[in-house]
Amino acid sequence: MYDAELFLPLSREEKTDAEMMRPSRTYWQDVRERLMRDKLAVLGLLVIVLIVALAVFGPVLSPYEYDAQDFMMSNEPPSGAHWFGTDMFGRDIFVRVLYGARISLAVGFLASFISLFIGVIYGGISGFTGGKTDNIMMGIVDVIYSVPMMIYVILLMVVVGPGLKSIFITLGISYWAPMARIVRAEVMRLKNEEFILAARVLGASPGRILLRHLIPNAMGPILVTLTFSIPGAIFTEAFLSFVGLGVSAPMASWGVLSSDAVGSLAIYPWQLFFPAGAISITILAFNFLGDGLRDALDPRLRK
Amino acid sequence: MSFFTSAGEVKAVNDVSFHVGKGEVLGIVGESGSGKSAAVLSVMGLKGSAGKITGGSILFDGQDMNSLNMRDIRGRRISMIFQDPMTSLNPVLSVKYQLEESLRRHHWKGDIHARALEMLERVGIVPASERIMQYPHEFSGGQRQRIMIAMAMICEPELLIADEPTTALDVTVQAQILDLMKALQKDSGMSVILITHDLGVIAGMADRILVMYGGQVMEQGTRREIFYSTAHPYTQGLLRSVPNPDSPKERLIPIEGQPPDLLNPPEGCPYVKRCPEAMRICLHRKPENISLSDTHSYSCWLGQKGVK
Amino acid sequence: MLAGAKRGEVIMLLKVENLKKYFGNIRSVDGVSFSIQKGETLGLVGESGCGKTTTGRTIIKLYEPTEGRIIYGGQDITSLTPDEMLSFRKKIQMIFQDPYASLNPRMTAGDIIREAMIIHRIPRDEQQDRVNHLLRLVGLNSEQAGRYPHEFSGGQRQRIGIARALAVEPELIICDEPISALDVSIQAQIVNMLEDLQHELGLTYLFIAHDLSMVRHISSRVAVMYLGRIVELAESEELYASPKHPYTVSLLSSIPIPDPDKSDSRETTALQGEIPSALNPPSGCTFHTRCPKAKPECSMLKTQLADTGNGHFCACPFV
Amino acid sequence: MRKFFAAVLFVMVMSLASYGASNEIVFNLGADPRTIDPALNNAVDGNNVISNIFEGLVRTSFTDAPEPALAESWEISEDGMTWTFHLRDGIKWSDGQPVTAQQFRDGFIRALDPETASPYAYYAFFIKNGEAFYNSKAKADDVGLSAPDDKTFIIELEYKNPLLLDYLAFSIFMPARMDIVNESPRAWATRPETLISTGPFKLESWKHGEGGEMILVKNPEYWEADKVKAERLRFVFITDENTAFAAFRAGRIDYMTTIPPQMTPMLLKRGDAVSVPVLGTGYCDFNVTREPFNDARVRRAFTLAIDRKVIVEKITMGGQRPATGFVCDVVPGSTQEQDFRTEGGSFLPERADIQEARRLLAEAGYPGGKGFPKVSYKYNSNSGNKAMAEALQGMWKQVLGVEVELLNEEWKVFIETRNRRDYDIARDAWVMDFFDAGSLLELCMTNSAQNNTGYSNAKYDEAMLKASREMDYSKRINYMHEAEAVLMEDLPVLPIYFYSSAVMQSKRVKGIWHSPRSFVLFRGAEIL
Amino acid sequence: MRKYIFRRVLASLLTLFVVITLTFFMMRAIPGGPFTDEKAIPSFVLEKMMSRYGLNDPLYVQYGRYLLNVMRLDLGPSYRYEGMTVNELIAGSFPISAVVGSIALVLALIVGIPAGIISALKRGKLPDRFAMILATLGVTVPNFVVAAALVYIFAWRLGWVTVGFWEGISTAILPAVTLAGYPAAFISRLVRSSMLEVLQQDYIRTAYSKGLSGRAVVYVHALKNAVIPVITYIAPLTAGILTGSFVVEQVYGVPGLGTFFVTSITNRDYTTIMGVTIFYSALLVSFNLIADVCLAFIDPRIKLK
Repeated sequence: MYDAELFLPLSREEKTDAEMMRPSRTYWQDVRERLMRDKLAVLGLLVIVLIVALAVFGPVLSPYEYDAQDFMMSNEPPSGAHWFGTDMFGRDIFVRVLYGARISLAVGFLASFISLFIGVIYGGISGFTGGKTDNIMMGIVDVIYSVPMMIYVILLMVVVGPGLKSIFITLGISYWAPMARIVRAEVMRLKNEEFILAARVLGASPGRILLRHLIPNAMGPILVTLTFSIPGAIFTEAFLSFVGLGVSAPMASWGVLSSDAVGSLAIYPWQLFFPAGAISITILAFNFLGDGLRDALDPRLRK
Repeated sequence: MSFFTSAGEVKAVNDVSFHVGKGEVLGIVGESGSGKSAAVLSVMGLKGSAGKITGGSILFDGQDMNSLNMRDIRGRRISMIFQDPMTSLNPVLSVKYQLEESLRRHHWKGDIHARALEMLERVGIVPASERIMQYPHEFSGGQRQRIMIAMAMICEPELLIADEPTTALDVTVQAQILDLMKALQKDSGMSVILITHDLGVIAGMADRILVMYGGQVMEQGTRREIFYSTAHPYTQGLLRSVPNPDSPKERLIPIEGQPPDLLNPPEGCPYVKRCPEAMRICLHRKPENISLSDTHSYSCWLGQKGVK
Repeated sequence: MLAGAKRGEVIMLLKVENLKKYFGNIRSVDGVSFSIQKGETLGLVGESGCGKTTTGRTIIKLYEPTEGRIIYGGQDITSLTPDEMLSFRKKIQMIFQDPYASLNPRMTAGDIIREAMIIHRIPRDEQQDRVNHLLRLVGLNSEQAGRYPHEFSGGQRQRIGIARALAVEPELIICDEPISALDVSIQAQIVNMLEDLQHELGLTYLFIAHDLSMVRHISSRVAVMYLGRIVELAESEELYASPKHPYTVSLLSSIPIPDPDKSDSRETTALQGEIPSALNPPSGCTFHTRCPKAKPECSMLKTQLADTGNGHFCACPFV
Repeated sequence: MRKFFAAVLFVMVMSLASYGASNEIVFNLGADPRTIDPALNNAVDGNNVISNIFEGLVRTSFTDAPEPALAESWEISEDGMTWTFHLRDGIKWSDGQPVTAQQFRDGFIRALDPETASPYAYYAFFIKNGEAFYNSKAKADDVGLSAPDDKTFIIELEYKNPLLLDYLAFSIFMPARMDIVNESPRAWATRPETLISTGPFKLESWKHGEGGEMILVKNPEYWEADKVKAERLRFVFITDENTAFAAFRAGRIDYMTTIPPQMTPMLLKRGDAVSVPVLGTGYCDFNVTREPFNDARVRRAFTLAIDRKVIVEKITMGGQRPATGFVCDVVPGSTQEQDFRTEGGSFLPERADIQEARRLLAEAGYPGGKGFPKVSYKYNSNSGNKAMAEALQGMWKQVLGVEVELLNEEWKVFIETRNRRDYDIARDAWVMDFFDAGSLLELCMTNSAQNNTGYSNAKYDEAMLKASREMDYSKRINYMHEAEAVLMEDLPVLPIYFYSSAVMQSKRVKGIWHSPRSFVLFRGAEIL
Repeated sequence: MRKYIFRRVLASLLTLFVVITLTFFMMRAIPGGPFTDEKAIPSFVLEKMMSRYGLNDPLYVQYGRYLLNVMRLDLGPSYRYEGMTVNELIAGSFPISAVVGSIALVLALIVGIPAGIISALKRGKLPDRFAMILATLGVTVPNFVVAAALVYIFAWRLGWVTVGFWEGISTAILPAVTLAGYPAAFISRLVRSSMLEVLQQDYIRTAYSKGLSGRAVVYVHALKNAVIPVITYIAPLTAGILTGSFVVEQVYGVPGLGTFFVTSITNRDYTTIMGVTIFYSALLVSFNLIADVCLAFIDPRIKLK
């Protein structure tokens, strides 16, 4: 059975070729592949895309206007003509929910944006600088937690007046505080890692270290906090609209639609069910996507 | 036995057979990823949720371990010491709790506290009655490893598995720990499996040595056989890659290349891509085991070269 | 090579004088002085907690020194501002111990190497070529630039770390235990590479390690540290052949020998106990608590590194 | 820390013990009253309590006319400027002390005393030197009040007041126990120990805030105690309508007006709730001081564009009536036969007059709403107000083609905004203290502090002035009809609906009397 | 330790001072006053009412006076409730909010911790998904909807509970359940992620190697380590829950402190606004401090300095 051929020495090429067998994927390919493997995350993503698409294009397809009143048709249950039924003004709830999506999604995205930009950078600077600066910056966060929101909301309403702008400012004042805390803790944990030291040795500026090294590695907790802050913002918008800071009626966000319908829960439950359901589904979708993304973004999870 | 991870199936250990005699010290040498830890963890039934044994059997004291309740064996008849003493002790539980926990779990007959103190003293943590109340962070790395040893031996096990017990320690402390282990092993007559990548450590400690690579046993034999009549190219490479104490400035001879990716194991010999004497056959066919003596054997096609 | 350096002329690249670094009450580095010549490798050994890593990090100004001077190429860099330091960052670089922790897991190998070039404003069009060049220099191929750290083995990661350090064309590299986390078969590869790079690029190394046999192999001179101080410093052959300080003697005798016969026959003088806390160091000679040759007066002795001839310095007066 | 846990434990034990009494009538008062000090209160909820624990010289009868209470009888001087009241025999405070005429004088003086700062002090300005004393221009002794003996109380007038007896039933005209009041001028009315009263019930306990409650028990010293059947009243503070409704269904509330608006039509239809008319009008203010509502045609166009019938049926839903004029239909007219509204006739249609509204807007220069400036409707944040705003906005858009922006503000901000006239159209409403059209119509007088619109019409002011000086009842009313006609021509206000309350009452109680002035009297109540 | 607490308390006082100052001046900047009402009070009456509370003095005088009173722990009289002091209002309502809040917190912990543990142990499997979806539902539905739905179901339909009346524990359950939703979700997430990290630690393997059962390993070795990050994050949460929620208290008729956070502002009850804000803020910083001290007890590695 002896075959001399088999016992010939291997050439260098044959060895290195063998080494290249492992397929090389980039980080983002890897992230995408892992995200796609997470069924719930994919579902979440699809739902978000669908809701965004509905918010953008849906109203055009509907025969009803969001503010067209028809008192002959008030409080109709869901039917072929009105999929989600009508409210006390006889307005089509389906098209109102679609319009509401625009506001609620805008608020949700905005809250994320604020959390991400102000919260992450603030927390990052606080944690990275440490010492006195950190104490003072965290003291400010404590103050923000403590000062009653309602006071500056009323103040804002007087100074700035109603509209999305005011919602943005209100959220901007307070919505980044939890994120700042979380990021600070993460940065404190990460800042003595060797790869941070390496960047410092190279002469990287603190800003660069923060943006390129610390924050990307704190993405896990950041994403979790983010997905938790979105519902808070959507509910807060309902409160702000009630106080008079939000978009003015008859335009209504999901939060406003829900709070308006709470009173008629017992007799016209669909008026509450659809907008509240829309909130739940969207936030669930964000959570699924956030969870999936968090796992997918971390190459170290692959063992 | 194989492990499952998110990136696919990793063949950690492949057809590994070995035995440990009573009172014997078996050294397992290999690099990271060679499957040496996986092999012994499977003996302990501690593969974590990701691993599962896909074949083979483990006999302990003549009994198939699958038929035994592993939880009663663990910590009682077989116990283990891990690589990193800094992380292997629970930081929020006192040393006393962690020592006595094993005794309580295995229904130690006698004074539990006295036994814990006795063991602590035997590993050289004094004054034991004071220090037993302390928490792991109040001890240095070497002391923690001593506590680990005390914990492992507290129920008088028949087999001690030490997984890189001194890798994380300084040479001076390493020497102390190795001395301690030697002494304890002589006193109790237990068997020891010592896993390490440090040839120096194994040269001083082991009776027999198992050289592993890529999840497979490359060579096994007595200490002298491995060091003085080295058969396998991998073992030879390992021995050559450390500086020669006699001519320390001489250029080192490393093993080129990288360890095999266990996600994508080679069909043939796992060492083929780094072996200076690799042949075509090594790529596709697993070498057979060749016995050189009762105790010495190795797996390499070189031994079959020219054999018809 | 430094401009104007003549063959055989000794150029002091780095001089450290009475360097101290305290963290609160912890005297991590407590008066260390040494110098490194252009092109040589100075080994720095000692047990963990002896202050060798802190020394390295203080020299490269990751920590502000508490006291003492760091003179690089004739210029005092002890109290430079971060901006002034930037040009020295190009000259002094560092390789880290843990190849897993020292690379940002979310950056590609290429990005990691390129970062230094961005910081030091190397024109964009040159960057890719240099990244490829550096990858080849450390034995990787340029196709691997797009891969992420977790896709490399430990040894390959350490090569990326070295390439990163080389990216700014430094003169001095502080190697902080660069091989201790690597497998035996890989250690030799890295050490060989470091040696090759030293010859090719005229590098100078401060090689911090606790693996004494590797230090012996790579270093021209070796300093032994104990509790924040250097206790012995000598040419490496001299130090290994005739260690003077009792600590060095014990340290060397603790090295396990990969040879059963020698190992069995060796008389070991294992040190008792462990390195004391730098928070509360012993009085006098800080080693007296573990010294096999300790005398009563050692606890009151103020030890000083003294030349015993041949450039062999030792801090123990009883040798 | 230990104290805190003790307090927690105490709360848990106490609250377990408190439930179980069914000999009490439970009334949902809504909000926790700010005060029940008769001299200080100016709110409906406070008045609800005061009306049940205090009684003055006269009281409100179950026909809303004043009837003798602590005063048995009274006589009026020839010139009509001096009233002499004779107190009943044996009347006592709830602590058993006798009620004296001097205490009435003390009470009236206290209400007028600038130190007391009573918000309703001006109701007592008909008393001689009352206003002067209030403005520190006269001493207390100068005020036309005297008590020659314990049983006789004399009031001298500054000017005649056709509604004098109605006024005297009002809360600021209660006797005062200065021995108690002087000890804690602000707090005496907050604690059962010091809140000594003269009415059918007395305060037993008061827990503040949302979910709190007030317990009133029968006052055995009350002069008509034998006619009071209810032993115990429990006034609870539940503001959430759904919660209140759930509690009612569970049999925990006997009487309440907090009904979820959406459910009201069904409950009214089934007879589970009844609608009680309330002395009030819901309307909008036009800011007549600026474009475009300085043009009466625009205001009329906006007014006619509203379908009031749809609004009361679909938006307010509590049995309200479409406002066909400004004064609501509960206010009496000049004769017994007809109420003020019927007598005055309809100024506005119940349904929208679309043609006319469009015509007027076109006439004003905005045909089909084209070129109409950007205007807004302001309202204070509240779900009912919001629904109303949306309905109005929809109607204006549909009928006139005008886009009105809706803006809501927090209550006190809104009040200030409206007072400053920083609005185009604003929500407004008024509930009258007395059965007198004047108390509503006077709001639109040029000098009224409540004139939110900036409206000023000399003809209107003159008619109202005449009415206020006229002692002859029917003439007075006719002046007011005159004034209302002027107002409905100019329309600085846009009347929408006349108020009412939907009320739910459990079957186990009867005899609770609900006044259109928005308070509930329990002195005739009983548990079946 | 004592020195540490002293220093922290000092820092907390500074925070409180900033909170007081900010709230004081913002509150005075919003339109409307405590006596603003639809029925305009004649200006001379208003003057009198204001001067009785010293509200006519220059703002800085009022501010100074308020600070002095606060230092004496006197939060002043309520402007909304005649004759009541803010101290009395808080003393009367906080214990009730605290009872409801404590039940909610206990609920959140007994739901959140096991859910977090199970989902960490079964990571990526069905129980994990299930627990996490359930936990997420806790944050997806707004409080006011949950409250309304619970009232509808349990009070209207089933008639199992009474709402609108505070009768102790039995009436505290629904409000507590409503309040517990968010923290339960939050805690289960935290526990899950810290548990996942702890389970990978070497000492867990050590514990298994002793022959301990999975239960003993998880509950003794892992949980104690896993709750450490949880404690840090639930400290501020606890302050929030114990001081009650406006929506929940209104819907269920709980006479708690939460109501005052909103009503005091809408009433422009200046002293009560300040009082509840200071109280909450003090509670917040105290809980942060307590959490840090607790951590030092649980984790011997933490030194307070």
